[in-house]
Amino acid sequence: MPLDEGVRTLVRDGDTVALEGFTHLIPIAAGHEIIRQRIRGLTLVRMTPDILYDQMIGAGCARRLVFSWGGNPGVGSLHRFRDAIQNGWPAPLEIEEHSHAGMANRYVAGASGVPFAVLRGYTGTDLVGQTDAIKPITCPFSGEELTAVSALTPDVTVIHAQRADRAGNVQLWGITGVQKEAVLAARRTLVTVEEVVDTLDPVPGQVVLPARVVTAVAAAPGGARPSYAHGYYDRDNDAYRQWDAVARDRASFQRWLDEEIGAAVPSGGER
Amino acid sequence: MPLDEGVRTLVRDGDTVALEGFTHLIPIAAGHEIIRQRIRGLTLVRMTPDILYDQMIGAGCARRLVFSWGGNPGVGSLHRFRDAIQNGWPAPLEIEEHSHAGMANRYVAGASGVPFAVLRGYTGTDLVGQTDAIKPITCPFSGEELTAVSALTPDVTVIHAQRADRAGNVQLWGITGVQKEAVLAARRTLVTVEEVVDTLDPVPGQVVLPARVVTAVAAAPGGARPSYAHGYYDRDNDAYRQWDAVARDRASFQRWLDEEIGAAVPSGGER
Amino acid sequence: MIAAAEWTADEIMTVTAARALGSGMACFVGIGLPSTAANLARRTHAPDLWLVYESGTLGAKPGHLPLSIGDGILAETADTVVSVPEVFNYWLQPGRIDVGFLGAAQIDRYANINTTVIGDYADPAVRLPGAGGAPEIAASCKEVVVVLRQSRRTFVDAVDFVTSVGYGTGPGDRARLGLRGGGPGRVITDLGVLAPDPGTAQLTLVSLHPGSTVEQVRAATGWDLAIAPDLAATPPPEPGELRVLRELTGHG
Amino acid sequence: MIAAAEWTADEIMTVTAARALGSGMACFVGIGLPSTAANLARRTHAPDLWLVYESGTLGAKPGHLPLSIGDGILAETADTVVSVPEVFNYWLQPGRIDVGFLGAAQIDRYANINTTVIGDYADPAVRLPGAGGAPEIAASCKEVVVVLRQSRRTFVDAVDFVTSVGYGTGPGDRARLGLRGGGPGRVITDLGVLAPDPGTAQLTLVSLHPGSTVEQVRAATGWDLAIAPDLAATPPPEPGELRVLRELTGHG
Repeated sequence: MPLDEGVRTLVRDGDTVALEGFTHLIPIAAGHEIIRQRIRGLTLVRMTPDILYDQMIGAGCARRLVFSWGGNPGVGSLHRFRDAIQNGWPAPLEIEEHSHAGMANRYVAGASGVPFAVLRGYTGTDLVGQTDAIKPITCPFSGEELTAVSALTPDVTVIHAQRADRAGNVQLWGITGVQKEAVLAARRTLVTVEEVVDTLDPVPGQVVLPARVVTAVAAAPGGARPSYAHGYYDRDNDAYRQWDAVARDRASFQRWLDEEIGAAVPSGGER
Repeated sequence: MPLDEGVRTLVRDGDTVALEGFTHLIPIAAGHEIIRQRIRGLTLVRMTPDILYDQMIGAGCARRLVFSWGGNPGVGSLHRFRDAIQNGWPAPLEIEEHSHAGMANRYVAGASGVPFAVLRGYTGTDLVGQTDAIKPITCPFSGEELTAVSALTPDVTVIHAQRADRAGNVQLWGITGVQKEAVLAARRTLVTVEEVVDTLDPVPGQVVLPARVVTAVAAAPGGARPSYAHGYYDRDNDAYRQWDAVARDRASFQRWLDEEIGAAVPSGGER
Repeated sequence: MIAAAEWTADEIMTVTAARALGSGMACFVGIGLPSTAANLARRTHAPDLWLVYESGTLGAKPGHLPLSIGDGILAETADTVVSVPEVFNYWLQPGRIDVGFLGAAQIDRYANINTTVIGDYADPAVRLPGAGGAPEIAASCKEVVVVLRQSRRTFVDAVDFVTSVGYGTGPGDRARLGLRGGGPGRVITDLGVLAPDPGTAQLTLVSLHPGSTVEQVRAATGWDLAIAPDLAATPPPEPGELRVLRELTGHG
Repeated sequence: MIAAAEWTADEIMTVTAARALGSGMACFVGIGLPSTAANLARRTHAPDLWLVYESGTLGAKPGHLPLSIGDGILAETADTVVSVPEVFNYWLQPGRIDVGFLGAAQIDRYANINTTVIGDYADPAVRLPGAGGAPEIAASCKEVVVVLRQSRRTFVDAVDFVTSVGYGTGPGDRARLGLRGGGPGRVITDLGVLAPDPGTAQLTLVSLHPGSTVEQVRAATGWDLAIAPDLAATPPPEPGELRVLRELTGHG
């Protein structure tokens, strides 16, 4: 289905939405469509809320953010993310934060249909006290104390992949991150792809997501830019560097929103 | 290194040894070498102790068996396994048994460096009461009761793979079963391969085990027969059917042991 | 219509089991009769049946019947192959599988299943293969179909060992045990089809195969078997079904 | 010998960090200076250094410095690429990584690290990126090397937020917390190298970079810094190291 229809059908105001892709295959086009459709009150989930979530937060889509590292990789800070947390602009943003290992295991638990996962981690850190999603757990065999994290089960997971076939089977390769788990953990899934093909020729390192765990596929060639799609196009590192200047300032961000996305800042944005 | 040296160096009397391979890539040649070297008192671990463990148990290598399904797939029973459990021949065999899901998760916990794994399973079954490796665990978030299984950490894991390179990186593909986890869970690992090559050309569906988790590689072409090596040779289904007759009877088994392996039954075998 | 003599006990069990599968369903397939039934269904009324084998082959489309759950033909024809931990944790456990097939050495009135030992666990009369994937198939599939020949040896008042839970000790037990799948919906034998009574959760005869009688079924059951008031007659195997089945099993 | 003016603060930090890496070690690499240091080591004295990036690229051999931990060059040159859950659960957590590099916005005398907020968590003066892989790198690597510029702003008496644990509140804390890695073995700054005192677990100045003075280091530290009795002089960067480093960073 077309991307706008996919977003309209699957993403609703107030949903918990995970857009995943670990540096590679970030579903940028889908995120921009969410901005364009002015979907509001979202709990945005993502290990690395990089420039995409900077944009979605700045555009006022998010009520809450669940994440583990909020920076512009290799460049610096996310200024819209900061402005939301430090100054509540364009709206207050609740946060729930984790480590990467914690987030990854929360998706694994969600994908596995169990309410929690166990890891060595978090002990002694101040992360523990900030959320109910992290608790100690005692090994029933050794008596050791470890850490439990609660399962993540997004209403919708959105990912970008290289290819899908007409039956809706999805194929991605290169750095595949946490996408398999994020898809399997979700109630509904939207996958944008570089292309829809007749046959998914096997590729080394591939992850294939069977059609039955994919709610909708939308063709979106270039849909991961300025991140990249292994085998299709490279990461546009300059665009990541340039984002820093755009996002530093509310006015230049609003100009970007208007000109590049066609979505002016929401009314009530300026407080 | 040569297979006999690999076994001699890595497998010791009394060790806990996992030979894994889920129907595919079963390390038969390595198992036969263990028989030939008359290694004794082993705790043999394997999800599916098929004809290989039937042979090793019948030959008197095992003191204990940890497993989840002890049959000859598609054929029927394992007669040496039965004879050991029902009649203590050639030696009494302690057993610890699980479900496949339980065993798989025990390897996952071992590979992950945590002392237990959590699953939905076992509740209401009589498996629970037979081993200390299964305990209830309460979700610290939802209060739900689930099942914990203790980690498996073999002294040695032995697998068979299609290829290794000269640096000791190992590549396997097709049905890859639980081999990755069984290797990562072990203290030492021995990998037999169809061939040692200069470069591991990537193959769809491959699992690559980096050299640093492989203690020793031994070339053993055909080392999975009568199971199979995807891309090299097919499963010899007739050999599985024929094993039934060989194993049914102690005398014909002992003849097989003498003629095929060159290891007559241990003294004290007949009681 | 083909007369009863024209098919074997295995054939009517297999055909009846195959009919339990609808196109588009995901089916967790064990080796033997379940695999035959699933492949029969895929070749007849359920071309889009999605076969999952515990070896991690998802969406396998074997051109011939595999001997083991890990034959090469399964990997070669699958939509994708995943590891064994994944097939259990990511596919079976979360309830993504519609139907799971199980065999049994013993079954009781609450459809609890024994595939572990006959006799005492510590000193068994007959040691059986054990659990394999069965406990979690029984726990997590939306529906479980059990297939086995019916006799007083197999349909017992109490199983010697509960390998896989059906309805435990009665209504409400599955929920109490945290088993999220629906449990055994049908038990298909060589004589008929049994299903749990919605009130008592006890296996009840709901369909009689051509040529079988209620007395025969009762005589082959180790408890006082209830008979459904609307007892049905199992539709006999169609010639087309038998033809495909025999091609599959090499008895064509 | 090259005079101090002939290298920058980042360069001496990078070169000193690179020297912490031996050939054959497995190194968990974050982006920025750690990645530069690891790639410098691999091109000079440690050709068999095994680089693991948290994107799941194991044994990456990038031909140029990646901007992010997930650049395509890492996947293309890796021995294998695994999922993000696997890199953390199967590789980092069980202690398979020898050295992990961490940066910091703040560090305290027990080498606890803050990368989360400056100020109050609920109402921060400066919101930083957060934890990422750092807490588990700090928990599980055999050794942790921390690299950051030294000032009273960064070397503080108490961090505003413990993102990653060094030695907690003192000796024995790591064991009590179940942290199985060795903890921060070195803190490399633009002025010198600090290491935990074996008795007190407090960071102690163990090496002074060419051109730095003890007074300068003390003035840049927010607690009463101890000085090792056998204070060493950091060997200056070799011309070869600087040449390779500048090629890597494009400042050749």
